[in-house]
Amino acid sequence: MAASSPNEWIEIMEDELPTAVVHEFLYAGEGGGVCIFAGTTRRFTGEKETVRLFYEAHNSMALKEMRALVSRATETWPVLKAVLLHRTGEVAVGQASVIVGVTTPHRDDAFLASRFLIDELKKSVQIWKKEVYRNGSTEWVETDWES
Amino acid sequence: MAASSPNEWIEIMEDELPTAVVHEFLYAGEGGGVCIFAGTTRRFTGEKETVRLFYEAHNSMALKEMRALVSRATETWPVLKAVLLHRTGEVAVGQASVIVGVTTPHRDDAFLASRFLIDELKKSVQIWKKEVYRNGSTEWVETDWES
Amino acid sequence: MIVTLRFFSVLREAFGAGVVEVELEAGTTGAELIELLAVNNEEVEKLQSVIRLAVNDDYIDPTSLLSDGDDIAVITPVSGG
Amino acid sequence: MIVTLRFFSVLREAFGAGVVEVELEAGTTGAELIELLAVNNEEVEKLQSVIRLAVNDDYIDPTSLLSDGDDIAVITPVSGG
Repeated sequence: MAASSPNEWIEIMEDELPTAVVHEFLYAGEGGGVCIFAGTTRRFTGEKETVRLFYEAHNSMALKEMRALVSRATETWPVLKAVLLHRTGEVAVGQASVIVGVTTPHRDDAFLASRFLIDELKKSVQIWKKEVYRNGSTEWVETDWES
Repeated sequence: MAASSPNEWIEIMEDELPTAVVHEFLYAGEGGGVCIFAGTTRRFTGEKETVRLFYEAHNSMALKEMRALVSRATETWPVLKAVLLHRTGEVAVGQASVIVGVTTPHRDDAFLASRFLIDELKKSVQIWKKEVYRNGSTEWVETDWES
Repeated sequence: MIVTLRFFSVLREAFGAGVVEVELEAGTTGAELIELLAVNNEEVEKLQSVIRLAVNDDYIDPTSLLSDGDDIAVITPVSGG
Repeated sequence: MIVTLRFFSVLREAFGAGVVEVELEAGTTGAELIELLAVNNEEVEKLQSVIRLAVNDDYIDPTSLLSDGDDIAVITPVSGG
Protein backbone atom coordinates (compact mmCIF):
# COMPACT_ATOMS: atom_id res chain seq x y z
CA MET A 1 0.00 0.00 0.00
CA ALA A 2 1.76 3.12 -1.20
CA ALA A 3 1.41 6.82 -0.55
CA SER A 4 -2.09 8.04 -1.32
CA SER A 5 -0.92 11.44 -2.61
CA PRO A 6 2.42 13.19 -3.09
CA ASN A 7 1.84 14.98 0.22
CA GLU A 8 0.32 12.17 2.27
CA TRP A 9 1.93 8.85 3.10
CA ILE A 10 -0.53 6.52 4.81
CA GLU A 11 0.36 2.87 5.14
CA ILE A 12 -0.01 -0.29 7.21
CA MET A 13 3.14 -2.40 6.98
CA GLU A 14 4.63 -5.53 8.49
CA ASP A 15 8.25 -4.41 8.34
CA GLU A 16 10.20 -2.05 10.51
CA LEU A 17 9.08 1.55 9.98
CA PRO A 18 11.49 3.42 7.66
CA THR A 19 12.44 6.39 9.82
CA ALA A 20 15.02 7.98 7.53
CA VAL A 21 12.58 7.91 4.60
CA VAL A 22 9.91 9.49 6.81
CA HIS A 23 12.23 12.43 7.50
CA GLU A 24 13.09 12.81 3.80
CA PHE A 25 9.40 12.77 2.88
CA LEU A 26 8.49 15.39 5.50
CA TYR A 27 11.49 17.66 4.80
CA ALA A 28 10.44 17.80 1.14
CA GLY A 29 7.47 19.90 2.29
CA GLU A 30 9.90 22.85 2.52
CA GLY A 31 7.97 24.02 5.56
CA GLY A 32 9.64 25.31 8.67
CA GLY A 33 8.46 22.78 11.24
CA VAL A 34 8.38 19.00 11.21
CA CYS A 35 6.93 17.16 14.20
CA ILE A 36 7.17 13.38 14.36
CA PHE A 37 5.70 11.12 17.01
CA ALA A 38 6.77 7.49 17.29
CA GLY A 39 4.93 5.08 19.57
CA THR A 40 7.42 2.52 20.82
CA THR A 41 7.02 -0.59 22.92
CA ARG A 42 7.35 0.28 26.61
CA ARG A 43 9.21 -2.50 28.39
CA PHE A 44 7.72 -2.07 31.87
CA THR A 45 4.13 -1.26 32.81
CA GLY A 46 4.11 -1.46 36.60
CA GLU A 47 5.69 -4.82 37.47
CA LYS A 48 4.93 -6.45 34.15
CA GLU A 49 7.73 -6.81 31.60
CA THR A 50 6.65 -6.73 27.97
CA VAL A 51 8.98 -8.52 25.52
CA ARG A 52 7.02 -7.76 22.39
CA LEU A 53 3.69 -6.60 21.01
CA PHE A 54 1.48 -8.10 18.36
CA TYR A 55 -0.77 -5.87 16.27
CA GLU A 56 -3.72 -6.92 14.15
CA ALA A 57 -5.67 -4.61 11.82
CA HIS A 58 -8.84 -4.58 9.79
CA ASN A 59 -6.67 -3.22 6.99
CA SER A 60 -9.26 -1.71 4.67
CA MET A 61 -11.23 0.01 7.45
CA ALA A 62 -8.07 1.12 9.25
CA LEU A 63 -6.61 2.71 6.11
CA LYS A 64 -9.91 4.45 5.37
CA GLU A 65 -10.00 5.84 8.91
CA MET A 66 -6.33 6.89 8.75
CA ARG A 67 -7.04 8.78 5.51
CA ALA A 68 -10.04 10.46 7.15
CA LEU A 69 -7.90 11.58 10.10
CA VAL A 70 -5.25 13.08 7.81
CA SER A 71 -8.02 14.90 5.91
CA ARG A 72 -9.34 16.35 9.16
CA ALA A 73 -5.83 17.47 10.14
CA THR A 74 -5.33 19.06 6.73
CA GLU A 75 -8.61 20.95 7.02
CA THR A 76 -7.67 22.26 10.48
CA TRP A 77 -3.98 23.15 10.11
CA PRO A 78 -1.82 24.29 7.14
CA VAL A 79 -0.37 20.81 6.60
CA LEU A 80 2.23 20.59 3.80
CA LYS A 81 3.10 16.90 4.29
CA ALA A 82 1.63 14.20 6.53
CA VAL A 83 2.76 10.67 7.37
CA LEU A 84 0.73 8.03 9.17
CA LEU A 85 2.33 4.59 9.33
CA HIS A 86 1.33 1.64 11.52
CA ARG A 87 2.89 -1.79 11.80
CA THR A 88 1.06 -5.07 12.16
CA GLY A 89 2.42 -8.40 13.35
CA GLU A 90 5.13 -8.68 15.97
CA VAL A 91 6.93 -5.56 17.21
CA ALA A 92 9.89 -5.98 19.59
CA VAL A 93 10.62 -3.76 22.57
CA GLY A 94 12.57 -0.72 21.38
CA GLN A 95 10.89 -0.60 17.97
CA ALA A 96 8.16 1.75 16.79
CA SER A 97 4.67 0.45 16.10
CA VAL A 98 3.35 3.74 14.81
CA ILE A 99 4.82 6.89 13.29
CA VAL A 100 2.92 10.12 12.82
CA GLY A 101 4.56 13.11 11.15
CA VAL A 102 3.50 16.52 9.93
CA THR A 103 5.23 19.40 8.13
CA THR A 104 3.78 22.90 8.48
CA PRO A 105 5.14 26.39 7.84
CA HIS A 106 5.41 27.11 11.60
CA ARG A 107 6.11 24.78 14.51
CA ASP A 108 2.95 25.42 16.55
CA ASP A 109 0.84 23.76 13.90
CA ALA A 110 3.20 20.82 13.43
CA PHE A 111 2.96 19.97 17.14
CA LEU A 112 -0.82 20.39 17.25
CA ALA A 113 -1.53 18.39 14.09
CA SER A 114 0.68 15.45 15.01
CA ARG A 115 -0.75 15.41 18.52
CA PHE A 116 -4.23 15.30 17.01
CA LEU A 117 -3.31 12.45 14.66
CA ILE A 118 -1.85 10.15 17.31
CA ASP A 119 -4.67 10.85 19.80
CA GLU A 120 -7.38 10.16 17.23
CA LEU A 121 -5.59 7.14 15.77
CA LYS A 122 -5.63 5.49 19.18
CA LYS A 123 -9.34 6.14 19.55
CA SER A 124 -10.70 5.20 16.18
CA VAL A 125 -8.36 3.27 13.86
CA GLN A 126 -9.29 -0.43 13.62
CA ILE A 127 -6.07 -1.87 14.98
CA TRP A 128 -5.68 -4.04 18.08
CA LYS A 129 -2.66 -4.65 20.30
CA LYS A 130 -1.67 -7.76 22.24
CA GLU A 131 1.06 -7.61 24.91
CA VAL A 132 3.38 -10.61 25.18
CA TYR A 133 4.97 -10.70 28.65
CA ARG A 134 8.30 -12.10 29.85
CA ASN A 135 6.49 -14.91 31.69
CA GLY A 136 4.91 -16.11 28.44
CA SER A 137 1.39 -14.84 29.12
CA THR A 138 -0.38 -12.62 26.60
CA GLU A 139 -3.14 -10.05 26.89
CA TRP A 140 -5.21 -8.08 24.39
CA VAL A 141 -5.08 -4.47 25.54
CA GLU A 142 -8.47 -3.19 26.60
CA THR A 143 -9.36 0.41 26.03
CA ASP A 144 -12.33 2.62 26.68
CA TRP A 145 -14.66 2.72 23.76
CA GLU A 146 -14.90 6.18 22.30
CA SER A 147 -17.16 6.55 19.35
CA MET B 1 31.54 16.61 20.33
CA ALA B 2 29.91 13.38 21.42
CA ALA B 3 26.97 12.45 23.60
CA SER B 4 27.31 13.90 27.07
CA SER B 5 25.68 10.88 28.79
CA PRO B 6 24.19 7.57 27.66
CA ASN B 7 20.74 9.19 27.81
CA GLU B 8 21.52 12.63 26.39
CA TRP B 9 22.91 13.40 22.98
CA ILE B 10 23.77 17.08 22.66
CA GLU B 11 25.89 18.18 19.73
CA ILE B 12 26.69 20.99 17.30
CA MET B 13 27.71 19.56 13.94
CA GLU B 14 28.55 20.75 10.43
CA ASP B 15 27.19 17.69 8.61
CA GLU B 16 23.65 16.65 7.77
CA LEU B 17 21.78 15.60 10.91
CA PRO B 18 21.65 11.78 11.23
CA THR B 19 17.92 11.17 11.48
CA ALA B 20 17.96 7.36 11.54
CA VAL B 21 20.52 7.34 14.35
CA VAL B 22 18.39 9.83 16.29
CA HIS B 23 15.44 7.42 16.13
CA GLU B 24 17.61 4.47 17.24
CA PHE B 25 18.98 6.48 20.16
CA LEU B 26 15.52 7.56 21.31
CA TYR B 27 13.89 4.13 20.84
CA ALA B 28 16.55 2.62 23.09
CA GLY B 29 14.89 4.46 25.97
CA GLU B 30 12.24 1.72 25.94
CA GLY B 31 9.63 4.34 26.78
CA GLY B 32 6.24 4.51 25.13
CA GLY B 33 6.41 7.90 23.46
CA VAL B 34 9.04 9.53 21.27
CA CYS B 35 8.49 13.07 20.02
CA ILE B 36 10.92 14.58 17.54
CA PHE B 37 10.91 18.10 16.18
CA ALA B 38 13.01 19.05 13.17
CA GLY B 39 13.41 22.67 12.13
CA THR B 40 13.81 22.78 8.38
CA THR B 41 14.56 25.60 5.99
CA ARG B 42 11.34 27.20 4.82
CA ARG B 43 11.65 28.18 1.16
CA PHE B 44 9.19 31.07 1.11
CA THR B 45 8.64 33.76 3.74
CA GLY B 46 6.15 36.09 2.15
CA GLU B 47 7.54 36.94 -1.30
CA LYS B 48 11.14 36.17 -0.42
CA GLU B 49 12.65 32.90 -1.60
CA THR B 50 15.34 31.44 0.63
CA VAL B 51 17.83 29.13 -1.10
CA ARG B 52 19.90 28.28 1.98
CA LEU B 53 20.67 29.28 5.52
CA PHE B 54 23.98 29.86 7.22
CA TYR B 55 24.35 29.23 10.96
CA GLU B 56 27.11 30.44 13.23
CA ALA B 57 27.51 29.44 16.89
CA HIS B 58 29.52 30.39 19.93
CA ASN B 59 30.13 26.67 20.33
CA SER B 60 31.18 26.41 23.96
CA MET B 61 28.42 28.71 25.26
CA ALA B 62 25.81 27.14 22.98
CA LEU B 63 26.64 23.60 24.15
CA LYS B 64 26.58 24.71 27.78
CA GLU B 65 23.16 26.30 27.27
CA MET B 66 21.85 23.24 25.39
CA ARG B 67 22.96 21.00 28.29
CA ALA B 68 21.22 23.33 30.73
CA LEU B 69 17.98 23.16 28.72
CA VAL B 70 18.07 19.35 28.67
CA SER B 71 18.65 19.36 32.44
CA ARG B 72 15.63 21.60 32.95
CA ALA B 73 13.51 19.30 30.76
CA THR B 74 14.71 16.26 32.68
CA GLU B 75 13.82 17.89 36.01
CA THR B 76 10.34 18.76 34.77
CA TRP B 77 9.28 15.63 32.84
CA PRO B 78 10.18 11.92 33.17
CA VAL B 79 12.66 12.05 30.28
CA LEU B 80 14.30 8.70 29.45
CA LYS B 81 16.33 9.93 26.47
CA ALA B 82 16.89 13.38 25.00
CA VAL B 83 18.51 14.58 21.78
CA LEU B 84 19.44 18.17 20.93
CA LEU B 85 21.42 18.61 17.71
CA HIS B 86 22.10 21.82 15.81
CA ARG B 87 23.96 22.34 12.56
CA THR B 88 26.32 25.19 11.77
CA GLY B 89 27.53 26.34 8.38
CA GLU B 90 25.37 26.16 5.27
CA VAL B 91 21.99 24.36 5.36
CA ALA B 92 20.08 23.92 2.10
CA VAL B 93 16.32 24.25 1.71
CA GLY B 94 14.71 20.92 2.62
CA GLN B 95 17.32 20.01 5.22
CA ALA B 96 17.04 20.21 8.99
CA SER B 97 19.08 22.76 10.93
CA VAL B 98 17.96 21.51 14.33
CA ILE B 99 16.58 18.27 15.75
CA VAL B 100 15.05 17.95 19.19
CA GLY B 101 13.85 14.58 20.46
CA VAL B 102 12.55 13.16 23.73
CA THR B 103 11.52 9.69 24.93
CA THR B 104 9.13 9.45 27.88
CA PRO B 105 6.92 6.65 29.26
CA HIS B 106 3.74 8.40 28.01
CA ARG B 107 3.19 10.62 25.01
CA ASP B 108 1.92 13.75 26.79
CA ASP B 109 5.30 14.33 28.33
CA ALA B 110 7.21 13.64 25.10
CA PHE B 111 5.23 16.38 23.30
CA LEU B 112 5.58 18.87 26.17
CA ALA B 113 9.30 18.28 26.72
CA SER B 114 10.27 18.55 23.07
CA ARG B 115 8.10 21.64 22.65
CA PHE B 116 9.88 23.18 25.65
CA LEU B 117 13.32 22.35 24.22
CA ILE B 118 12.77 23.89 20.79
CA ASP B 119 11.07 27.00 22.20
CA GLU B 120 13.86 27.63 24.71
CA LEU B 121 16.63 26.79 22.23
CA LYS B 122 15.39 29.54 19.93
CA LYS B 123 15.38 32.04 22.80
CA SER B 124 18.65 31.36 24.53
CA VAL B 125 21.16 29.19 22.66
CA GLN B 126 24.04 31.25 21.22
CA ILE B 127 23.48 30.44 17.55
CA TRP B 128 22.73 32.91 14.77
CA LYS B 129 21.04 32.42 11.41
CA LYS B 130 21.63 34.18 8.10
CA GLU B 131 19.14 33.82 5.25
CA VAL B 132 20.56 33.63 1.72
CA TYR B 133 17.91 34.66 -0.81
CA ARG B 134 17.40 33.68 -4.45
CA ASN B 135 18.40 37.19 -5.60
CA GLY B 136 21.81 36.82 -3.89
CA SER B 137 21.11 39.12 -0.95
CA THR B 138 21.66 37.92 2.61
CA GLU B 139 20.22 38.91 5.95
CA TRP B 140 21.02 38.02 9.57
CA VAL B 141 17.70 37.12 11.15
CA GLU B 142 16.71 39.56 13.87
CA THR B 143 14.79 38.34 16.85
CA ASP B 144 13.40 39.85 20.00
CA TRP B 145 15.81 39.66 22.84
CA GLU B 146 14.48 37.51 25.64
CA SER B 147 16.70 37.11 28.65
CA MET C 1 -29.58 -15.57 3.90
CA ILE C 2 -25.81 -16.04 4.14
CA VAL C 3 -23.45 -13.37 5.51
CA THR C 4 -19.70 -13.31 6.12
CA LEU C 5 -18.46 -12.33 9.59
CA ARG C 6 -14.95 -11.00 10.25
CA PHE C 7 -13.50 -11.21 13.74
CA PHE C 8 -10.35 -9.55 15.11
CA SER C 9 -8.21 -9.72 18.26
CA VAL C 10 -10.15 -11.07 21.26
CA LEU C 11 -13.11 -12.24 19.18
CA ARG C 12 -10.94 -13.87 16.51
CA GLU C 13 -9.32 -15.92 19.23
CA ALA C 14 -12.64 -16.61 20.98
CA PHE C 15 -14.21 -17.93 17.76
CA GLY C 16 -11.01 -19.63 16.62
CA ALA C 17 -11.35 -18.07 13.16
CA GLY C 18 -11.06 -14.68 11.50
CA VAL C 19 -13.71 -15.22 8.84
CA VAL C 20 -16.87 -17.34 9.10
CA GLU C 21 -20.01 -17.66 7.01
CA VAL C 22 -23.31 -17.88 8.88
CA GLU C 23 -26.92 -18.33 7.87
CA LEU C 24 -29.35 -15.75 9.24
CA GLU C 25 -33.11 -15.29 8.89
CA ALA C 26 -34.03 -12.57 6.43
CA GLY C 27 -34.80 -9.34 8.29
CA THR C 28 -32.17 -9.79 10.98
CA THR C 29 -30.81 -6.48 12.32
CA GLY C 30 -27.30 -5.68 13.44
CA ALA C 31 -28.36 -5.70 17.10
CA GLU C 32 -30.03 -9.07 16.66
CA LEU C 33 -26.89 -10.55 15.12
CA ILE C 34 -24.84 -9.39 18.13
CA GLU C 35 -27.49 -10.98 20.42
CA LEU C 36 -27.17 -14.26 18.54
CA LEU C 37 -23.40 -14.24 18.79
CA ALA C 38 -23.57 -13.39 22.52
CA VAL C 39 -25.70 -16.44 23.27
CA ASN C 40 -22.95 -18.79 22.19
CA ASN C 41 -19.82 -16.84 23.10
CA GLU C 42 -19.01 -15.29 26.44
CA GLU C 43 -16.46 -12.81 24.99
CA VAL C 44 -19.20 -11.37 22.79
CA GLU C 45 -21.54 -11.33 25.79
CA LYS C 46 -18.95 -9.42 27.83
CA LEU C 47 -18.29 -6.87 25.06
CA GLN C 48 -21.88 -6.71 23.77
CA SER C 49 -22.46 -3.06 24.74
CA VAL C 50 -19.33 -1.84 22.95
CA ILE C 51 -19.30 -3.96 19.81
CA ARG C 52 -20.03 -2.16 16.55
CA LEU C 53 -20.71 -3.71 13.17
CA ALA C 54 -19.42 -2.49 9.83
CA VAL C 55 -20.68 -3.57 6.42
CA ASN C 56 -18.32 -2.97 3.49
CA ASP C 57 -16.02 -0.90 5.72
CA ASP C 58 -18.78 1.43 6.98
CA TYR C 59 -20.21 1.29 10.47
CA ILE C 60 -23.94 0.52 10.49
CA ASP C 61 -26.69 1.40 12.90
CA PRO C 62 -27.74 -1.39 15.31
CA THR C 63 -31.26 -1.19 13.84
CA SER C 64 -30.08 -1.60 10.23
CA LEU C 65 -31.28 -4.68 8.41
CA LEU C 66 -28.59 -7.04 7.21
CA SER C 67 -28.69 -8.35 3.64
CA ASP C 68 -27.74 -11.60 1.94
CA GLY C 69 -24.05 -11.52 1.01
CA ASP C 70 -23.09 -8.79 3.49
CA ASP C 71 -19.46 -8.74 4.57
CA ILE C 72 -19.73 -7.82 8.26
CA ALA C 73 -16.81 -6.78 10.47
CA VAL C 74 -17.40 -7.24 14.19
CA ILE C 75 -15.42 -4.40 15.75
CA THR C 76 -14.42 -4.29 19.42
CA PRO C 77 -12.77 -1.26 21.06
CA VAL C 78 -9.55 -0.50 19.23
CA SER C 79 -6.13 -0.35 20.89
CA GLY C 80 -3.62 0.56 18.20
CA GLY C 81 -0.79 3.03 18.52
CA MET D 1 45.07 45.72 30.34
CA ILE D 2 44.53 43.49 27.32
CA VAL D 3 41.29 41.57 26.70
CA THR D 4 40.12 39.33 23.85
CA LEU D 5 36.78 40.14 22.21
CA ARG D 6 34.75 37.57 20.27
CA PHE D 7 32.17 38.72 17.72
CA PHE D 8 29.48 36.68 15.95
CA SER D 9 26.99 37.14 13.11
CA VAL D 10 26.19 40.83 12.50
CA LEU D 11 28.99 42.11 14.70
CA ARG D 12 31.59 39.73 13.28
CA GLU D 13 30.78 41.08 9.83
CA ALA D 14 30.65 44.69 11.09
CA PHE D 15 34.10 44.41 12.68
CA GLY D 16 35.47 42.25 9.86
CA ALA D 17 36.89 39.78 12.38
CA GLY D 18 35.66 37.16 14.85
CA VAL D 19 38.41 37.64 17.43
CA VAL D 20 40.28 40.85 18.30
CA GLU D 21 42.55 41.91 21.16
CA VAL D 22 42.03 45.37 22.61
CA GLU D 23 43.70 47.42 25.27
CA LEU D 24 41.43 48.86 27.99
CA GLU D 25 42.06 51.02 31.03
CA ALA D 26 42.12 49.08 34.29
CA GLY D 27 38.71 49.34 36.00
CA THR D 28 36.64 49.30 32.78
CA THR D 29 33.16 47.79 33.27
CA GLY D 30 31.15 45.70 30.82
CA ALA D 31 28.81 48.62 30.13
CA GLU D 32 31.75 50.92 29.46
CA LEU D 33 33.25 48.46 27.00
CA ILE D 34 29.97 48.37 25.06
CA GLU D 35 29.95 52.21 25.05
CA LEU D 36 33.47 52.26 23.66
CA LEU D 37 32.57 49.80 20.92
CA ALA D 38 29.42 51.79 20.05
CA VAL D 39 31.39 54.99 19.46
CA ASN D 40 33.26 53.42 16.58
CA ASN D 41 30.70 51.00 15.18
CA GLU D 42 27.14 51.78 14.17
CA GLU D 43 25.97 48.13 14.43
CA VAL D 44 27.01 48.08 18.09
CA GLU D 45 25.34 51.46 18.57
CA LYS D 46 22.11 50.11 17.08
CA LEU D 47 22.16 46.94 19.22
CA GLN D 48 23.63 48.54 22.32
CA SER D 49 20.56 48.01 24.51
CA VAL D 50 20.37 44.28 23.76
CA ILE D 51 24.03 43.27 23.69
CA ARG D 52 25.22 41.07 26.57
CA LEU D 53 28.78 40.21 27.45
CA ALA D 54 30.02 36.81 28.59
CA VAL D 55 33.40 36.10 30.18
CA ASN D 56 34.59 32.51 30.04
CA ASP D 57 31.16 31.38 28.77
CA ASP D 58 29.18 33.03 31.60
CA TYR D 59 27.12 36.16 31.15
CA ILE D 60 28.34 39.04 33.30
CA ASP D 61 26.55 41.99 34.81
CA PRO D 62 27.00 45.33 32.96
CA THR D 63 28.54 46.76 36.14
CA SER D 64 31.13 43.98 36.48
CA LEU D 65 34.76 45.04 36.21
CA LEU D 66 36.71 43.44 33.38
CA SER D 67 40.13 41.94 34.08
CA ASP D 68 43.37 41.65 32.17
CA GLY D 69 43.29 38.53 29.98
CA ASP D 70 39.48 38.19 29.93
CA ASP D 71 38.01 36.33 26.97
CA ILE D 72 34.86 38.34 26.29
CA ALA D 73 32.05 37.19 23.97
CA VAL D 74 29.86 40.00 22.63
CA ILE D 75 26.43 38.38 22.31
CA THR D 76 23.61 39.83 20.23
CA PRO D 77 20.04 38.41 20.24
CA VAL D 78 20.22 34.78 19.13
CA SER D 79 18.31 33.35 16.17
CA GLY D 80 19.09 29.64 16.02
CA GLY D 81 16.60 26.86 15.34
